[in-house]
Amino acid sequence: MTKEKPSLTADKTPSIYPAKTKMQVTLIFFVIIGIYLFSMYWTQREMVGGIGGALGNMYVVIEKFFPPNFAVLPAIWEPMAQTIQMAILATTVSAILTVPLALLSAQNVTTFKPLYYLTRTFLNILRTIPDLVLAVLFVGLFGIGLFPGILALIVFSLGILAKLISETIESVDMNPMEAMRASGGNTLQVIWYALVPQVAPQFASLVLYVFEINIRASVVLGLVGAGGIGLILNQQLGFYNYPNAMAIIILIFVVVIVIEFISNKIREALL
Amino acid sequence: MIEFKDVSLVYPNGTQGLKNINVKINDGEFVVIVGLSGAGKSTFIRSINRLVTPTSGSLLIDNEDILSYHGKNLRKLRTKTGMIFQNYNLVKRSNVLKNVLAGRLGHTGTLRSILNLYKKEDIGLAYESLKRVNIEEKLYNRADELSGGQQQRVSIARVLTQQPNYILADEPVASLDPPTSHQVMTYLKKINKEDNITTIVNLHFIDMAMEYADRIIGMRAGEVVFDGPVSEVSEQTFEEIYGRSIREDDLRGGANKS
Amino acid sequence: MIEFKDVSLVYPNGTQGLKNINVKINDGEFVVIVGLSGAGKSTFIRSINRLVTPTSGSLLIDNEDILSYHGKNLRKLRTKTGMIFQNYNLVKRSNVLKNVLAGRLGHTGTLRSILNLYKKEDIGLAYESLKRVNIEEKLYNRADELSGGQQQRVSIARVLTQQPNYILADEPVASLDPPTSHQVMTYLKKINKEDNITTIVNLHFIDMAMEYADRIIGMRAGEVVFDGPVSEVSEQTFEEIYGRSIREDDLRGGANKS
Amino acid sequence: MENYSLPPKPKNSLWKKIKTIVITLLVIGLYVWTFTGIDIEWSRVIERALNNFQRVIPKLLSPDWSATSEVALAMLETVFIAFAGSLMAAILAVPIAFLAANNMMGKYLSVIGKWILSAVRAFPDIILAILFVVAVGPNAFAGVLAIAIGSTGMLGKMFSEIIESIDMDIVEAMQANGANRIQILFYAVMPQIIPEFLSYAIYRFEVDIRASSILGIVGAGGIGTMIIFASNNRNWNEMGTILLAIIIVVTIIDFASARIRRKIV
Amino acid sequence: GGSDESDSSNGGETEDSGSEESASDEESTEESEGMIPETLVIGFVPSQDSDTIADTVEPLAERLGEELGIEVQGQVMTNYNALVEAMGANQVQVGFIPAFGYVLANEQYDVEVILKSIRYGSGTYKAQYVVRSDSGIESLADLEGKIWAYGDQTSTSGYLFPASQLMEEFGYDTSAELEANFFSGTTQTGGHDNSAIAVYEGEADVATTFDDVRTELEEEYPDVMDELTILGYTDEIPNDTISVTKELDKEFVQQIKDVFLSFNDDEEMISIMNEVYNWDAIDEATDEEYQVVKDTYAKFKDNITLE
Ligand SMILES: Nc1ncnc2c1ncn2[C@@H]1O[C@H](COP(=O)(O)OP(=O)(O)OP(=O)(O)O)[C@@H](O)[C@H]1O
Ligand SMILES: Nc1ncnc2c1ncn2[C@@H]1O[C@H](COP(=O)(O)OP(=O)(O)OP(=O)(O)O)[C@@H](O)[C@H]1O
Ligand SMILES: [Mg+2]
Ligand SMILES: [Mg+2]
Repeated sequence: MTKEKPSLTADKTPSIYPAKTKMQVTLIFFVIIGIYLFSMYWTQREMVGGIGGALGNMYVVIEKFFPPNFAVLPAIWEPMAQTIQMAILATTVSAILTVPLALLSAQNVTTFKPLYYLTRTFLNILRTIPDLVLAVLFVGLFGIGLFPGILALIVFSLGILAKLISETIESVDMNPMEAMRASGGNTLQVIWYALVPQVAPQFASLVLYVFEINIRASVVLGLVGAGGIGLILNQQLGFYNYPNAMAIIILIFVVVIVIEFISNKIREALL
Repeated sequence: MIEFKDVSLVYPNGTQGLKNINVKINDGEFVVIVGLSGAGKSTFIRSINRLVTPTSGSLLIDNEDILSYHGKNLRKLRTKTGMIFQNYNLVKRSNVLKNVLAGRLGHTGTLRSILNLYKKEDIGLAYESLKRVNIEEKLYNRADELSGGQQQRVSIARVLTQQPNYILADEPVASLDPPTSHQVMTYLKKINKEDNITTIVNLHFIDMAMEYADRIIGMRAGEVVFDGPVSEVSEQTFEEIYGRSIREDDLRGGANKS
Repeated sequence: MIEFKDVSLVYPNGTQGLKNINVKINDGEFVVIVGLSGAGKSTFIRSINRLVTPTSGSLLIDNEDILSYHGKNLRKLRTKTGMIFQNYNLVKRSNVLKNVLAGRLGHTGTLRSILNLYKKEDIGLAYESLKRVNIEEKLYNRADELSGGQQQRVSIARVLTQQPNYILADEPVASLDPPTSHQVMTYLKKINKEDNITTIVNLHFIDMAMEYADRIIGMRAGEVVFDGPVSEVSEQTFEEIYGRSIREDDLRGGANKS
Repeated sequence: MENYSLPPKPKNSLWKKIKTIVITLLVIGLYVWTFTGIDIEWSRVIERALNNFQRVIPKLLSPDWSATSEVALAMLETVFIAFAGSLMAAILAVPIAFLAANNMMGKYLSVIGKWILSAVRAFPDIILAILFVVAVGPNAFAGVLAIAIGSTGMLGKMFSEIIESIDMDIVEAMQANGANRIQILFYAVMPQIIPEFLSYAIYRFEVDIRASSILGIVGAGGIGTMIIFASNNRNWNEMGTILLAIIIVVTIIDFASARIRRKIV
Repeated sequence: GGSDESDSSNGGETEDSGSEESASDEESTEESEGMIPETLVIGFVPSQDSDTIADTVEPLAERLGEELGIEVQGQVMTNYNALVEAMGANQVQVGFIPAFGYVLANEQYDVEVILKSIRYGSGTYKAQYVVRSDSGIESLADLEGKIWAYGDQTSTSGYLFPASQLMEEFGYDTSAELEANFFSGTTQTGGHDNSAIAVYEGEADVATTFDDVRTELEEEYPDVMDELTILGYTDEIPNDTISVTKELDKEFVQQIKDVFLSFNDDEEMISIMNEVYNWDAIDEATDEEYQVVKDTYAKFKDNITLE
C-alpha cells in the first residue's frame, strides 16, 4: 500500500484545493461580485444626493404610524378571519396537490427522466407567474370574488411548495430507502416507510410557511375584489389613517407569530 | 443458486468496483467474503440484489439473469433476498417496530402497509425477530435513540422478519460487541443450516470468517483472489487477500513502516 | 493524569450513563475500555473532553476539575485531547485534506483558519497523517466519496494532525479490516509509548484489547466492573463484563435461547 | 417457536390523550369554520369561465411583439434590481438566521431572532417601499433596499431552519478538536449549509424577479410596473409578452443556478 | 386651446397664489431661501380614473430638463402614498398627483398645486353610475335595495364622490350607513373595469366608475355600449394636479410653471401628452379648486367603514 517513506517535512505541501476547483470557484465568485457591483452602481446612478437624511426622513414617516389605533381591532376582525379562511383553504388544497408533484419532480424518487423533466418544467412555469398576474388573470377568467382569489393563492403556493418540498426530498438520507428497496418494497411503500418520516417535519413547516405567505398575500387578493385584511390595510393607508394601518400590521404580526409557534410545535412533535 | 459470469462493474466515476468475477454459490452455502477496505466486498454483495448494477457479464440467480430485471421482477428478487447493511439504514425517526415491520413490505399489499394494517402474524414475527437479537424491550423507542450496536441489531431483526431465501449481510457485526457478534453469526449460521438459506456475509475478521464460513471468498481490488473452503485457507491465502502475510511483519509493521 | 472521582451521569431522559465511577488513569497509560453495547463506554470517554458533562462527582485532568470548565478553558482542554469517533464525524462535503486540517483548528488563529491560510508545516503535517493511515491519494476527494473504512481512516488522520496529549478513541476500528485495524492500533500504541500520550480506546473485541492494552477497564450498565492490567484478565473477568462467561454456553447459546 | 405475541403498547398518559383529542377537535373546528365562512357560487364561476375563456386566453397566447423591446428592457432592469436586492438579503439574513437557530444561540436568543424575522415578514411590501422612497428617493436603489428587507424575513427563516437541521455530530467533532465558535462555524456548519443557503438565495432571487410590483411603488420601474399597467389597461396581449419574458428569464436563471450549484456543492 | 376653458379659475388663482406667497415669505425669513435642487425629481402617479394609463414620463421630463437647464428625472410610481411621503421628505419635488392624493399631500406636507391637466377640454371630470339597460333603474332613488359595485374606497370617482352624493341626497351621515341601509349589498371589485363587468354579468346592479369606462371594455365586450347605460353623473371632480413641495424656491416654481404652460403652444408636446396621458393641455390651478375633494375626504376619513 504505502510506496514511499513519508518524511515529516514533505518537500511539496499540497494546497487545500486542487488548482482547478480553486479557479472555478474563484471565477464564479468574481462573476457574482462583478454583477453585484454593477447592479449596485446601476441602481444608484439615479440617486439624488446621499443617504444622509435617510434615517431622519424615515423617522418622520414611522412616527406617523404611532401610536397604533387598536380601537379598530373589532372592526378588522372579520376581514382578518376571511383572510385566514381563504389561506386555510388555499394552503390545504395546494398541500395535497404538492405531494404527487413534489415526488415527481424529485430526482431521487422519479428516476424516469422524461417524467422528471416534464414535472419540473411544469412547476417552473407555474412558479414563474407572478401572483399579481395570477390574480388578474383569474379575475379575467372567473370574474371577481373569492374563487379567483383562492385559486390564485393555490397556484401560487403550489409553485413554492412543490419546489421546496421536492428539494427536501432530494436531500433525504437515501440509505433507509435503499434498505426498503432491498427488502422488496415497491415505490409507494419505499416512499411511505423511508421517505415520509424523514420529510414530514420539513413538510409541515413548509406548509405552515406557505400558509403564512398566503395570509400576507391577501394584499393581492384585495386587488381582485376577494376582500380580506389586505384590502383594509390598503384602504387605511390610502386614507392616511396610519395608526389604523399599524394596528392591522400588528395583527398580522401576531398571526404570523402564532403560525410560527404552531409550526415549531409541530416540528418538535415530528422530529 | 447464484452465479457470477464474468461480471464487471465500473462506477460512473470510473472506479472499477468489480473485475471479471466468476463465482458460483450453491444453495444453502454460507459464504464469507473478506478483503481490505475498498476491495469491492460491498459492491459484490449489492450486485446480487441489484442495488448496484454490474456493467458487464451476467449474474444468474436460480438460473435467471437478474441484470435485466426491473419493476416487479426486481421487487420479487429483492423480496427473496434479505440484506443487512454496514450503516444499519434504519429510518431514524420511526420506531423500532415500524422499522422491523418494513421487512414485510415485499410480502404486504401496498394499501395494507400504508395504512399500517399488518397481519397479526407479521407483527408477531417482527417481535420474534427483535427477541432473537435481544432488543425486544426497545420496541417502541425511536431508532435514533439507540446506540450504534442496538441499531444494527434492529436492522438484523428487519431482515429476519423478511424471511428471505438469500441473506446478504454487509459487515453485519462491525458495530457489535463480541458476544452479540457471535450470537448474530451463530444465528445466521443456524437459519442458514436449518432453513437452507444461502447466506453471504462480508466480514473484516478472518478469524470469525473461519469460524462460521463454509467457504471463503477473498477479494482484492475488485477481483476474487481466493475462493475455497475454509480448510484450504493458508498463510498464502492471507497474503493474497491482504497483499502481505497476516500478523508477522505486516500487522505490527504497518505502523512501524510509517 | 485523569481521575474520575465518584462520577455519575444521568442523561436528560433519565438513562444512567455512568454510575459512581472511580478511576485514575496515569500519564502514558494505554487503557482499553470494553463492555457490551450500551454499557456506557462512549459516555465514559466523552466525559473526559466534556462532550457530555457528568451530573455529579468530579473529574480531574492534570489535577484540575474540568467539570466547571467552559469557554476558553474548555477549548484548551479539547485542544489537548484528540478524539476519534465511532461514526467518523467528517464534514462530508469538504475534501479529505480540509477535514484533516480541521485537527489544527485549536492551534490555529481564527482568521488564519477561516481564510484557509494554514502554515506550511500544518499542511505538511496533515499530509503526513494521511500517509500514516495510507489514504494520501484521496487527498482531494470529498469525504462522502470514500468507503466507510476510508472515512474512519481520515478521521484518525485528523486526530494525528491535532498532536494531542490525550487521545480518546470511540471504537476507532469498528469499520476497518483486520490489517488496517491492527495497523491503527499499533500506531496508537506506538505514539502512546514514544510520545507518552495517554490513550483511551473503546473496543468491542476483548482479544484486540488484550493485545494492545496496558490496562483494561470493563464496564457494564454504567459501572466499572473490572479495572486492572491485562495480566489480571481471566474467565471470571469476561463473566463480569458480559454478564456470562465468554464463548461456551453463551455464544452458541445466544441464538438457541430465542 | 413461541406464540407470536406482542407486548402491550406503552399506555399514553391521560394528559397526552386529552391533548390529542383537543388538537383533533381544534383542527376539525378550524376546517368547519373555514368551509362555512367561504361561499363560492360554483355555477356562476363555471359559467363565467366558459364565457371569458375566449376573451382572455387567446390574447394571452398571442403576445404583443411590438412591446418586446420595452418588456426586455424592463425585465433587465428588474433582474439587476432583484439581484442586488436578494444578494443583499442573503447576506443580511445570515447573522439573523444564526441568531434565530436554536442549536446555535440557545433557546432565548433564538426566540428573539425568530421574532425579528416574523416582524420583518409581517411588514407589508408597500410600507417598506414607502420607507425607502422617503429615505433615498424614488429610484432603483430604493427598490433594491425594499427587496432586500422584504426578502430578509423569508431567507432568514429558511436559513435558520437549515441551520437547525445540520448534523451536530460534526460540530461535536470540531469541539473535540478545541475549535472555537467561529472555527466551528466555518469548518463544521458552513460546509453543511452552504448548498442549501445557495439554493434558497437563488430561489429568492427568482421570487424577487416575479414579485417585483414593489418596484412600481418606489418608482423603480421594471416588469412589475408593466404588469400593473397592463392589467389596468386590460391589455392581455402585453400581459402575454410580459409572462413570456418572465418565464424565459426565470428558466435561464434556474438553469444557470443549477450549474453553479453543482460546481459549488 | 386648453387655456381658454380655464378662464374662470384663473381669476381665483392670482388671489390665492398671492396669499400663498406671503405665507411662504414668512417661512423663508425664518429659514433660508427656497431650494433649487441639482436634479429635479418628478413623481408621477397615474390616475386610475382614466381609460389608458401610461407608464412613462420620460419625454416630458426630458423636455422639462431642456427648458429649465437642469437635470430632470421622471419616475412613475404606482401608489400615491409613496409619492406623498416622498414629497414630504423632499425626495420628489414635483408631483403629478390625482386630486385625492394632492389633498393628502397638501394636508400632510403643505404641498402646493400649481397646475392641473385639461382632458377632453375640461379641468374636471365626473364619475358615472352605470346600470344595465334592461334593469329598469331610472333614477338614483331606484338604486335603493340594489347591489353596488365599486373599485375601491380610496377611488375618488369610483367611491368617494358617488358615495358623498348619495349620502347627501338620501340623508345618510356615514358611508357605512349608506352601504348597509341604502344598498342591499356592495362589492369591492378592485378596479373600474371590474365594477362595470360585474354589472354587465349581473352580479351587481350599479357600478360607479370614471366616465366612460365602457370604451375600455368595448374590445372584449363588443355589446357593452348597448348592455350598459349611464344612469347619471356625480359632481365635477378636479383633474390631476401638478404640485410642488413647499421647500422649492418660489421663483424656480414660477419657472417650472411657465415651462409647463409653454407646452400648450408646442404641437409636439401636446401630442405627446395627449398620447401618453390623455391630456389636451395644462392649466394653472389653485388649492381652492380642490376644496371640494378636501371636503369629501373629510367626510370619509374618520368614519371609514371597516366592513
Ligand atoms: N457509489 C460509488 N461511486 C464511486 N465509487 C465507489 C462507490 N461506491 C464505492 N466506490 C469505490 O469502489 C471501491 C469498492 O468499494 P466497496 O464499497 O465495494 O468496498 P468494500 O470492500 O465494501 O470496503 P469497506 O470495507 O471499506 O466497506 C472503493 O474504491 C470505493 O471507493
Ligand atoms: N444522548 C443520549 N440521551 C439518552 N440516552 C443516551 C444518550 N446517549 C446514550 N444513551 C444511553 O446511555 C447508555 C450508554 O450509552 P453509550 O453510548 O455510552 O454506550 P456504549 O457502551 O458506547 O454502546 P455502543 O457500544 O453500542 O456504542 C445506553 O443505554 C444508551 O441508550
Ligand atoms: Mg463495504
Ligand atoms: Mg458507543
